[in-house]
Amino acid sequence: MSAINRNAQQIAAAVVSNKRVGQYHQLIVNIGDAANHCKPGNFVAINVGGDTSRMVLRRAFAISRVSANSISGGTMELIVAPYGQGSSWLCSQNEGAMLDVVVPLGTAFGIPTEPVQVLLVGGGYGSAPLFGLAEVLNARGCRVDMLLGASTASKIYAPMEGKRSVNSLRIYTEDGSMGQAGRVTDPIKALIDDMNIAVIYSCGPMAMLSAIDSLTRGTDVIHQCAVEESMACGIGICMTCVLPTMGSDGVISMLRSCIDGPVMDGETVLWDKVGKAL
Amino acid sequence: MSAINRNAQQIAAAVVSNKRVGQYHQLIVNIGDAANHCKPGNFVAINVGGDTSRMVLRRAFAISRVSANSISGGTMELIVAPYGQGSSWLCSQNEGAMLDVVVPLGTAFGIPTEPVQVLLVGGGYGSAPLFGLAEVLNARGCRVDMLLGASTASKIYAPMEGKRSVNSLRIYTEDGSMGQAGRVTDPIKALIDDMNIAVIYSCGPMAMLSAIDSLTRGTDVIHQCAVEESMACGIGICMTCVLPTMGSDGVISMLRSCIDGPVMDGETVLWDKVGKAL
Amino acid sequence: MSSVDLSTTLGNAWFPAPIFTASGCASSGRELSQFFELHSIGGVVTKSVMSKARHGRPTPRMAETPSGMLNSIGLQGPGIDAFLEKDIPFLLEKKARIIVSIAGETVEEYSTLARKLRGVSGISAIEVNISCPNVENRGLVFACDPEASRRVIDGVRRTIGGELPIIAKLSPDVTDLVHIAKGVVEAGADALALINTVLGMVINVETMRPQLANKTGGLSGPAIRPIAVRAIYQVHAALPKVPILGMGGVASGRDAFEMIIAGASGVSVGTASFGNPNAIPVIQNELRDLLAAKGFSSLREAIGYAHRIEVSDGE
Amino acid sequence: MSSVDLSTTLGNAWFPAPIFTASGCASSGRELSQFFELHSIGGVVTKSVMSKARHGRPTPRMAETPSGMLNSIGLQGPGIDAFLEKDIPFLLEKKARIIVSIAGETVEEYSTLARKLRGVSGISAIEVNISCPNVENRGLVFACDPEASRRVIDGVRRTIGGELPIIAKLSPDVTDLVHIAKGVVEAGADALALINTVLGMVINVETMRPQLANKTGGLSGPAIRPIAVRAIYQVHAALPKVPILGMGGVASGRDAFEMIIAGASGVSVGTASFGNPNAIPVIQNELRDLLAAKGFSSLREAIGYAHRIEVSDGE
Ligand SMILES: Cc1cc2nc3c(=O)[nH]c(=O)nc-3n(C[C@H](O)[C@H](O)[C@H](O)COP(=O)(O)OP(=O)(O)OC[C@H]3O[C@@H](n4cnc5c(N)ncnc54)[C@H](O)[C@@H]3O)c2cc1C
Ligand SMILES: Cc1cc2nc3c(=O)[nH]c(=O)nc-3n(C[C@H](O)[C@H](O)[C@H](O)COP(=O)(O)OP(=O)(O)OC[C@H]3O[C@@H](n4cnc5c(N)ncnc54)[C@H](O)[C@@H]3O)c2cc1C
Ligand SMILES: Cc1cc2nc3c(=O)[nH]c(=O)nc-3n(C[C@H](O)[C@H](O)[C@H](O)COP(=O)(O)O)c2cc1C
Ligand SMILES: Cc1cc2nc3c(=O)[nH]c(=O)nc-3n(C[C@H](O)[C@H](O)[C@H](O)COP(=O)(O)O)c2cc1C
Ligand code: FES
Ligand code: FES
Repeated sequence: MSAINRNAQQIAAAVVSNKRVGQYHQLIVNIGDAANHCKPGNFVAINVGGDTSRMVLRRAFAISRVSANSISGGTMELIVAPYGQGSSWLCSQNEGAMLDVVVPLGTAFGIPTEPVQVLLVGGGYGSAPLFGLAEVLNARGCRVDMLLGASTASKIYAPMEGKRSVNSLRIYTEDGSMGQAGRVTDPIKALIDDMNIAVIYSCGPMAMLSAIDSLTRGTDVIHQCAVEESMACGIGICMTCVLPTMGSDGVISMLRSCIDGPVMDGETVLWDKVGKAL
Repeated sequence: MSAINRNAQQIAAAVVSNKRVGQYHQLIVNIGDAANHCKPGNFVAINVGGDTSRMVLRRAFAISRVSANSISGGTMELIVAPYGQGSSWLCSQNEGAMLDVVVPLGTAFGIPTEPVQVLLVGGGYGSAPLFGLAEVLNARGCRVDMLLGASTASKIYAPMEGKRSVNSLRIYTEDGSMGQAGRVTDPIKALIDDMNIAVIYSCGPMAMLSAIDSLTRGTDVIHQCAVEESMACGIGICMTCVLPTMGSDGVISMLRSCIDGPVMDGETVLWDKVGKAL
Repeated sequence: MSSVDLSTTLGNAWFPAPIFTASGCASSGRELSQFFELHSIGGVVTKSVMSKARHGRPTPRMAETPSGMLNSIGLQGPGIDAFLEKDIPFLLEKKARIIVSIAGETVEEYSTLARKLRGVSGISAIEVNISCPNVENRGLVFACDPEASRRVIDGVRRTIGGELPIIAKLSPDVTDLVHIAKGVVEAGADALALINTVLGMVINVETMRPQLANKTGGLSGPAIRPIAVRAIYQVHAALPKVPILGMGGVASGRDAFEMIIAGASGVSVGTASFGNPNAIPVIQNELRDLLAAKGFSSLREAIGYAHRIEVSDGE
Repeated sequence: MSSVDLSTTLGNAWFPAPIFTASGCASSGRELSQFFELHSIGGVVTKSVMSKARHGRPTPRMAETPSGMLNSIGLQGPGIDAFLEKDIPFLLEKKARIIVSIAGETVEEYSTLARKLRGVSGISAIEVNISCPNVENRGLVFACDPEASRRVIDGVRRTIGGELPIIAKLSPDVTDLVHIAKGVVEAGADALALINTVLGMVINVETMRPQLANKTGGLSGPAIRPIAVRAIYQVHAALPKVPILGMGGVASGRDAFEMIIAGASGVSVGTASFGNPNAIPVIQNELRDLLAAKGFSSLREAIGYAHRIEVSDGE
């Protein structure tokens, strides 16, 4: 029995709602029973552009949250930034539109078996999967603190209901238009030193993940990060999405971030080798 | 001043309505003032597939009728068969959708200055431009008889209101599911012999036009036919849409059916050379 | 389900169905076996394997292009020994037919790989990917050099002996494809795989630098299908008895049918699987239906059917 | 409107703007002048003219493909005499800059055409379309044969004298484009036009025969843009001083910018005008805005900008 993407299915999924939230779109998509298999950290791959599209590749999106008990069947929530042609197309799909979705894909955040203290760090739409994760951690009895950052206020995604599962939430914007002015990574060092943080969960731009790694490397803090590399297939067959990593055995390999990720142990990633020849 | 497509404009045009009629879709499109320049026989070229389409070429459609006095501005009517990917896309566009249209293009049917007797022959969606033409001829005092043919009933396009401008209308279907069983060209010989027909106007498949030509060639009957060749540009710049013709001076040339047509004098076309090397 | 005989042959290898994965577009097979049964399709063409393990090229390794994509993976892989140890047993367990793709940097490396494969049972054919830079000749791609292409195939043929069919995979980036095809067939190829990717480049307008770390990459997907169909048609016209494994932009049963009537005996699907993990079985079913609708009772009757004009020209 | 200097040069010909029609994609110019002022763009590259009038190939002459199209027109045209009599005066009246494209079946025919053009005033440059079958050498396309390419350009250079810039238009269907480019530059070409269409085929699955009457045709449109960008980048890297007129699938200001930073001094737009009669002025405006947004004060600064890594590699 193959262990890779064991629960992945390709399904025709209806858009339940599409709402603008700041610079993002919050999409609720009906994925039926597949919702039961989605774990925080998993992502979906969606066809974009319709039947006569010139875009031949799927786009990957982190699953923000799933809700299995909705009337119409299980739903998932995506937070999409209308960036290029594929994401813009997705953001233009209204209620009732049918999407071709492969779900769930990739690794999930590891959940501690003990009720430890954890820190969640999100950059831009990277906060999306953290709220679903916070719920799970909260249910495990963990203390959950969250830091969110972005260049400007409209790029902060922090829904009201999401805040219920976190013990504290601090927001940083580079232009100071919301929360504190500065970077989301600025306070981490002090937090590690002052508090008894066991795990940092992070999701956001690669530069942010790498910066967090440089703070946790060599410490006892585990860094679980959700990486984002260009992906052609999302299911492990194209080898475009690789990241240089070193296993605990010292062996260096180019791991596929779609099946050995997106959630990876930050310490295994050779951050300074990303985009360089090995 | 250039005479080619003198009135052609590229406009963003809203779909006013889209109705299924048999196997066709009747589309009403708002083209504003451009409607004033459209003559029976002219066609439009429409972008298909939207912003991220893999279809790089426009599709040509005969203008069925225009109405200049609608509330929302001038409109045109198209009769579209959902055949391949482009026409199917067009048939899926609903009220309010915006189309990128170049209009009007090509030659128009020549209208006799005298109130003569004329025969209109349409095959399949080829009947579309004939109803607008019939109105004009009728207004000139011509006696207008019409023959429409198709393989089967659902491919006959013959709207109620269109029939007002014709003195008689006979329908032929190959499977006999509507009107008489047989081909629309079957009765033409007898009609030419029995009646005093000055002009035959035709629009439909090339085989039909060619068959009519073989009946009118050498007679006094003028044959004005609207041809349909594969067109890449519709505006005269690509040379893909050519038809072999012989002018009255005996000179053979490959004429562009998009700007020297679609309406051509049937007698000038070298029907048996179509698709052959000259 | 219509009853069309879909079986086909490439050299003396028989396959119950004509749709294959494309080399480098199905990884080890494990990843797709989550979506469909590997034994239900023609076979799995494995990613090109080299003698040693390789990390491949740095990222970014891909760029999407209109109706296509560029890739530059640089033949990342575990090397032949690990491949034989891990991937072949898995595919055999899944009852997949296996075509092993090999790649080398020298004529000698190809022969070495062939030697390792000689004794392995359960392999249907070897695909020789000669679109690799020849380190012994200024990095000139083997497939772009008629003489080097011949020597690679000749070396593999001698090593492997007469049994296992050799499929030479050619690059379209040449002035005279038929010339190269004739050369490798003379050197011992039983079949041809047409086409590998077309050399291309995308420049990122944000960074104003080539998007791929390797600058250039291979163009694949529907954008190149007309080039692939032309290549298959031309080579089939010149070498009507040499079976062709066609590929390049196939994304539907219609596309596979187009290649088959152009002259392909089988069709590999690469990029389409990235857009749709179920592409291969879907394409195979659509092809079956299309063959039936066109009145063919077997795939074989359809191979090269678009050439029939020339044939009747002689009457 | 942003104030970027859009002027450019190809050899000693100066143009106020960098976007041109592509040969064969603007007919005589009359047809497009209904949509925009011909003098507002870089210039009109006329359809390739031969010495005699030609009917061209039978229809169908086109097929749409994913993000592209195939064409096979067969150089239908009025012949050089009628062209000079009718088309040139019209373009001059419209104050368009004119690049005359010529095509021949023999080396001699190209020289004959050049002789006819020598005395004509108001022409900015000659584009020599060498993607034509050489009747003296088994129909082998000139552009695929380094020696024949050189001889054509050499003949035109000798005939035309030293004044009028010669732009040699090359085919991408070759193993070694840089080699061909170097040859024609040595033979006297002042600039290169890259790329002509890529040889392709579409089979009509209804008729089960090639869709085009001529079977094969030239692939153009966005599908081939990555091939064109690669060609421009490669040739600019090898011959940085030779100006390039880039083309192949340009449909937006972004695409034109991509070619310019790859090394093109000007950009021709072909297929995009079929989909949008206003494509050329739209692209030119988008390019101007993009150059401004990127901080370039002139087009010239941007030419070849994507190569700057190599330059600083030496530091
Ligand atoms: C695991 C994962 C999770 C993601 N989660 C989200 C999310 O929750 N919300 C969201 O808005 N976006 C997310 N993205 C990015 C998203 O997949 C798209 O890449 C992005 O929306 C841009 O696509 P486009 O079609 O708009 O742009 P284009 O420029 O048209 O994209 C062209 C190609 O480049 C790739 N690409 C472009 N930008 C990126 C990028 N930043 N990262 C990776 N590939 C890129 C695309 O996938 C595509 O193949 C995620 C990406 C990955 C890999
Ligand atoms: C002057 C003119 C008037 C027309 N009027 C009408 C009309 O009133 N109603 C209508 O339904 N259709 C009309 N057509 C045909 C229409 O333009 C489309 O070609 C047809 O709808 C098929 O396009 P597609 O995208 O669905 O098919 P596809 O197969 O995707 O088309 C691919 C390409 O082939 C060309 N093509 C395919 N079939 C034809 C055809 N029969 N004739 C010419 N080109 C073809 C297309 O234009 C396109 O470039 C007309 C064509 C011309 C030239
Ligand atoms: C990501 C990727 C990796 C590839 N790797 C290989 C390879 O290792 N060996 C090989 O012979 N071809 C390789 N190819 C080429 C494909 O096998 C195929 O020839 C080409 O992609 C055209 O088919 P397609 O358009 O269906 O993808 C690769 C293609 C892609 C897109
Ligand atoms: C219909 C058509 C006709 C063409 N005719 C010529 C020609 O006569 N001479 C020539 O040098 N190139 C000709 N070309 C090639 C174009 O000039 C151009 O090199 C090619 O189409 C790539 O650019 P595009 O993708 O912008 O069309 C033709 C292209 C098309 C599509
Ligand atoms: S995206 Fe294809 S292997 Fe990861
Ligand atoms: S369609 Fe382009 S010239 Fe007629």
